[in-house]
Amino acid sequence: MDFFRDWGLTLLIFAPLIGAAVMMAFPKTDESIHKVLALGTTLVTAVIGVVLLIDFDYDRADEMQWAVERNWIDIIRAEYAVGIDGMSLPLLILTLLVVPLVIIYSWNHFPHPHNPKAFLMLILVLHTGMIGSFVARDLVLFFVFFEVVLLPMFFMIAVWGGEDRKYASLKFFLYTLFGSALMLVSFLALFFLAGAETFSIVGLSDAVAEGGVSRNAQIWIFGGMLLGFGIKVPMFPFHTWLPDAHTQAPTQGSVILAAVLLKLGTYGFVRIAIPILPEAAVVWSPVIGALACIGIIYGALGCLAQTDMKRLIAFSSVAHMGYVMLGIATLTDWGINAAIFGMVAHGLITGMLFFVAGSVKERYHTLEISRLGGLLVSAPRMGWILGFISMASLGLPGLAGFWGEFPAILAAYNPANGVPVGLFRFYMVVAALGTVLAAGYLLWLLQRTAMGEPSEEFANNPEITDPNREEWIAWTPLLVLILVFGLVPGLIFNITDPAVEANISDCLSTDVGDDKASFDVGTCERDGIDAALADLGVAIGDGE
Amino acid sequence: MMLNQFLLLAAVLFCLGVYGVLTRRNGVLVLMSVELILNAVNINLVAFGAFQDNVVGDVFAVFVIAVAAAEVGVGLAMVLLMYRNRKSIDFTEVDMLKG
Amino acid sequence: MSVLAQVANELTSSEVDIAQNIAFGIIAAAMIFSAFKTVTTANVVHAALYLVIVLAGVAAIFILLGSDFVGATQVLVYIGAIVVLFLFGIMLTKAQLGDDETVETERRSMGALVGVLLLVVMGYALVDTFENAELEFSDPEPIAFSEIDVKVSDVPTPVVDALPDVFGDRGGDDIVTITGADFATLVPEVQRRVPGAEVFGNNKQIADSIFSQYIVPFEAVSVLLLAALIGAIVVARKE
Amino acid sequence: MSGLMSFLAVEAVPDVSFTTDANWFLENVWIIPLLPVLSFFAIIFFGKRLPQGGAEIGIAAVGVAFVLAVLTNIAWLDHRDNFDYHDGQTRTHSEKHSDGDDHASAVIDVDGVPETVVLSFAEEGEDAGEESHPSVAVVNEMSWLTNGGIDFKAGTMLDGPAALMLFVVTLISLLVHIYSTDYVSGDRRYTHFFAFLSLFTGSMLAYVVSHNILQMIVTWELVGLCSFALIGHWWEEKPNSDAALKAFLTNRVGDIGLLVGMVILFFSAGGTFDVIEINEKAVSGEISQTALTWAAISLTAAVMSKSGQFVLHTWLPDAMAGPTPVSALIHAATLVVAGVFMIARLYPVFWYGFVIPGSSINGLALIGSITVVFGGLLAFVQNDIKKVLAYSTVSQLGYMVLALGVGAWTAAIFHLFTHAFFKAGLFLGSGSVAHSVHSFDMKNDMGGMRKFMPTTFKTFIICSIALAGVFPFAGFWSKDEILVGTGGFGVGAEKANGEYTLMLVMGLVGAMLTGAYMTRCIYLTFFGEFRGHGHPHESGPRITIPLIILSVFAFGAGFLNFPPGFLTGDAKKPSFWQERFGHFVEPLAAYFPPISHSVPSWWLAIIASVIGLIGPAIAYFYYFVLVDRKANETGEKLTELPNGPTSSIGFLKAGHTLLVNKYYLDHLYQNVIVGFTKGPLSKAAYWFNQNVLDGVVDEAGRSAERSGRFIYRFIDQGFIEGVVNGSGRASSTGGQGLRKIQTGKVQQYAALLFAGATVLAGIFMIVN
Repeated sequence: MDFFRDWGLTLLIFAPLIGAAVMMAFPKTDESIHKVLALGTTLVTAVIGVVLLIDFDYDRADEMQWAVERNWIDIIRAEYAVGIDGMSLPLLILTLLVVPLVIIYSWNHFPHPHNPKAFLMLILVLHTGMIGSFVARDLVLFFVFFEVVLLPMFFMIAVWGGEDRKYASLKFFLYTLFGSALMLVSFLALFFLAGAETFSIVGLSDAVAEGGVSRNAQIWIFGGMLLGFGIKVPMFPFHTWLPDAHTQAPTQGSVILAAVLLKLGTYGFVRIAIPILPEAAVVWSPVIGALACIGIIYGALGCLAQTDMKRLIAFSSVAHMGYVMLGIATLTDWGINAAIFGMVAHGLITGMLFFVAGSVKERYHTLEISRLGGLLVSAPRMGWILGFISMASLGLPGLAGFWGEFPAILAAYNPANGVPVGLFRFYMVVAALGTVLAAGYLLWLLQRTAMGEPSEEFANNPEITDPNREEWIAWTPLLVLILVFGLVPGLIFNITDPAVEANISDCLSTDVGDDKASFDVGTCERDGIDAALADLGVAIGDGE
Repeated sequence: MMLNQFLLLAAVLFCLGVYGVLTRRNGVLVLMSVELILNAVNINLVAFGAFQDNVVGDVFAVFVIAVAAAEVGVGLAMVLLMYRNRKSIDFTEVDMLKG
Repeated sequence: MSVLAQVANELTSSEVDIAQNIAFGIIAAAMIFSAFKTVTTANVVHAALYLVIVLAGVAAIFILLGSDFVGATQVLVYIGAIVVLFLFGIMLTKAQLGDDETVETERRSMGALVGVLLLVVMGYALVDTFENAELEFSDPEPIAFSEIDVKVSDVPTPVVDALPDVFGDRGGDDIVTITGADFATLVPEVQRRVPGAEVFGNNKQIADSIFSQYIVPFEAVSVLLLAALIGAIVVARKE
Repeated sequence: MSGLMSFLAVEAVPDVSFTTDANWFLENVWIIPLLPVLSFFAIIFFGKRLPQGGAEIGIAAVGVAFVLAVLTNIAWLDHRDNFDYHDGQTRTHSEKHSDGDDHASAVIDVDGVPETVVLSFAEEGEDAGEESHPSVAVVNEMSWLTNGGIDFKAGTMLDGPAALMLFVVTLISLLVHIYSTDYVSGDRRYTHFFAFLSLFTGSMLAYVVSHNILQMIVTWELVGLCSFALIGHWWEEKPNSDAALKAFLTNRVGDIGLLVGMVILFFSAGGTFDVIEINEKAVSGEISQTALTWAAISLTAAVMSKSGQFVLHTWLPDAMAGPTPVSALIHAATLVVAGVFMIARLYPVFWYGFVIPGSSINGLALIGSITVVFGGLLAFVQNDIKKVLAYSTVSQLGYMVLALGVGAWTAAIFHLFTHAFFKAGLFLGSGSVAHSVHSFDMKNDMGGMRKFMPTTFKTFIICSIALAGVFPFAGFWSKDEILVGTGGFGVGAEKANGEYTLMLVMGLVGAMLTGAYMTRCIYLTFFGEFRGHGHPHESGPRITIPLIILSVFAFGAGFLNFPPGFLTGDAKKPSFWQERFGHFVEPLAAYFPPISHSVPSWWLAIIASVIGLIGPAIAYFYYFVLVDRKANETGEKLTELPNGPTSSIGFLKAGHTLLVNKYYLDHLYQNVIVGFTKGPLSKAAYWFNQNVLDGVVDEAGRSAERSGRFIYRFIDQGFIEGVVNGSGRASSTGGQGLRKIQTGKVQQYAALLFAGATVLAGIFMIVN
């Protein structure tokens, strides 16, 4: 175990790169070697993930474990600092799970123009970037991995994508690059202004807490990060790259994009932006909350207008990430726990939805909703799976999606000190309204694709079959996890909660309010409720 | 001697090299300009090595020379190939990267 | 013993400095002129020949900076091999001998603009950053010394001053013996003025570095060279 | 204000509200919901391979659950009467209330000595020994999730209402399972049907034993999901999937209220989901009046959608698209009573939130009373036998909500209990008829069925009489108790919780309507000439036996709760065989508000019975006399008079049209709200997305590219004497969109690269 404690994360980060390098040595005609190599590499990372899960000390989930710190680029004080705590563990494990499944799914499903070697190598490079982003504890390191992710994804869309792939990939690339440029500027500004001579997150956080950065500067820096991370999330109104990228990307790309890449943005908020700049977070939170709520409603309306299944799912991501952002905007334990849960749940569910959409496309050669129909007749199991994940996606309790939504709504009722309460209660109602719209578009999708009789065009088409072996292998873990996390949400909440408390509540309570915002019972609490209700302009008689 | 005089010399060489790369049509001349750039880099390396009083700069300068040799070899091979295929080594006609 | 070190033996440091600066000025002027001609001349062969001057100048600069080994390598590899390759390239592509106005593109102004901009930015940055940085050459470490008999008249004054025991009471003898023990008592600056002391440049250190600390890059470069060799053959051969 | 005075007589309640130390059955009640849930998975995965297609698993699981539920109930009876409390743990409400005087229920110091006000209810109404044996919930919990550093539990909470619901749900579900083996035999998705039937049962069982509101939300939604799956069981036909969608979405609308209400409760109770804790804090006044009111209003919205209360009831009749056994299960024991059960569960919230005691009108009671009448009226214009029953359910649910709204908690739960049996009987009976004639259309495909299906006919009649509330059938007792509980016109002596005269009137009107539409339904189905095709015959034993069992309950269930003073004894003091139901079901703990029980009134019972018979009498006259005579005269198979009042009298005609169109509510929802959201609104949003947001992005890209090209040209033309030659022009005119920058010229790329690097470096220098 000691070996893993020292080397585990480093191994995890670089194993995919090594795998890619080995693959380079084989000619591209040996497809099976490449598949085995790529799968083997990701399985190795998955095994390390299992070891991590076993070795992880859940009682100390608030501390960095398997932590490593080495000098890296002395001249700019960047360190190679990695580690895992309760906040990043679920996301890391999600990554380690999804990528092997994507490769298994790809086994016989390589999109045009085929070329498994290049495709799998890109996935492996992507894997390194994603793992690195979740374990980095140094801003420069984080930034490097954050950017590493960009290029493979760009090529995946640009080479293996749909008809309009060039436009979509360029838009994706430029948009996110624009975001990361702002992010980098924010990081640099933070580095120079804080004067802490370090890029480590904790170090910067301390430096800011000690008053190293003026309040105005903090707000501006947070604004930069908001744009940078917000584009990645994507947050309304920076989401327009997403539907195009998703629609044009190959299935595997869509799955990884939805399951992991979008989380980099939200993860950035909870790991970097808020802990370092809590004061600015409080200032910005009404804005984030408003954008989140607009995103929820707007994404749902966008879904209702879609005629393409994949595009609909892409828009639903905007709505779902809205809940995550709303949770983050509350700056409370509940909200941020909900956000992390929401990230994992969205990863599993939307990843699954894209898988199914990809398989539907492969069978029907179209995703035009009006032409589909009767999936439950033609391929009953596939139809049931679609029904199951639609339910999960609309936030049905008992499935994973609910635990991302409800606690976020709950937290919005009572946000952190300093955040306008009345406004957030309004957000809460809007978000609750969003659940209805979510049910609307997902069930409508389900009705039009799965229910009814198949159209003449596709009736008795032998191509339309139930999931094959690879699909079952790739999907089963996701489906099982959606159910398990739905029934036992403690599996994630119990891990994230101590870390969230350590990272966010603590810095908020020291910087912003006198005491922890979320759960204090007592007179002030109740006065707060009454006052806020009164704020809403409704006076209620005593009934006497 | 001042460090800067070497660095400025290198900068001038570098910029001349860049100018050459950007303006020359003939493939061989472009490669020559690249050599100018590489040499500018080498001067910098060696000057900094002397400035820091160690041999790292020298070592890397040697590596750069080796790499430059490889680069010229491959580059000229490509120019030859291009010449054979198109009967011209005019870089402005090379626009296969066009999107 | 390098030429420069020998010159240096004779001169005081400020004298050396002036000499070096003069040398530098001449070399630099030649280099810049030649480089300019390389990138502007219309004659391809001339360009190659101007390039030779630049490369030689670079080698001279290396020597001026005390890196004899790199300088030697520069001459061997660049002037000896690469330029020849270029000439072959020129001939094989049947370039027009003599002036050829088509070698220049129409984007000269753009290139000039970029180049000048780059120069301004870099120049400003350099001047700003290294305004007062001076080069001080540490003395190369002497690596070996065996007992030697020298003529007193040949020995520079600092050595005589530093070894009063040897030179002080010699009884009019014209030849004295400097032992290894005597030599070891001297500070390095004086040591290298002792006639016959085997004072080298930094070649030994370079060798040490390459084969210990930088062994991996070294191996990588060797593989790269091999790859380039094979690659060049593959690319250039006729189908 | 005499009513208020009597209301103030609060009873002694123990300090402990729950215990974890009780009979094994009471502690391990989680097994009961678990069995059907496990059966769901077993059927899904293995059902198709079994000889009975999975039905046997479902029946076995629900059967065992039923046996356990019975044992649990027996254990509960024992617990209720014999649980031994530790000494010195009784505390009075007055003590608790002394610091929370923002409630209407605050103690008024009548004689200056508070203790005198603290008259024990037991002293007045129950055996003296009862005082120390109030109903105490049995709680069994385990850690579920941690959030904000607090460990939240999941678990079961068993008290009177929960135990009762376990019994009702398992019994009805078992009967429905057995019935379904015949009814849906040969169905294309037989196995799935049983799987979801099991899950449905399991979710509802889990719902009733939920220990916290979070669990309630989860199971509440699961119940909704199962109803979605079952209503849309035959999803090949679009109307069925439409109905399923409508049911789910309408419930989702109500769920906004559920979520908001629960969130308000969570925070106002100081960060707890625990039902008992929330209730206790509501009772003790720790939760402010404002918060309670908002929570109650929000939760009422949820109840309105789930329990089909007026304006959000429209999904319920459409839900008849599902198979009949499902309708029976939904309407009798599961989905729709979930809302009623929630009010009962969180009663203190509503009690104080709506200020029920001592008032004469409140939101809950008003919604209930409107639903009673409006739902009943709609039943008159339905031709589909199941829709008649569906609107009947709407109307009966209105009674329950009304009862809860006026403070007659026990009456509401009792009505829920009796209604479960006769409504299940009616639905299954209608299914039996439809199974035989292959249609639900009373007017075109039924008539004279009594000759073909005697058993179904008899059980249907019994259940109808019970529904109409005729003495001594089950419906009579529960309906009467509700009417008394309203305290309208001062009935119920001074023990009513308020004076809800309007509710009483509406309740009476509802009783009249109930009898009338059931008479119409029976005539159209069972009397007259057979108007359908084929040869109908009586259903098999797997259908008739459940019907017989249910009709027995429909007849006898009311005897469980004889009003005090019935036949013998004092009306204020129930004897050992009176009001048993209330005794065992009603919690008497700190988490329950101090409700009082109206004193039964003979006069009201008689008047209600008479009114309740007027309706059927008119209907009888119309159908059995007028229509029958006309039919005999003309020799046609008539179902209505050709020139009946609804087609000849103007305002009746208008009313008829209004009813046929279901008050135009569906138009409002479907065409206006849904249509607008799905059509113009979403299209507008998408247009905004594509043209404005995306337009901005694209425009930014394009203008960047344009300005780049402009500068490029400017430099080109400004610095070179000469003209931009061909390649230059090609680079400036090639391609579309952002691709145009890519000219493919290596050197141009290099120039851009260097220029970019230079600019960046320059910026960096200036910044630095």
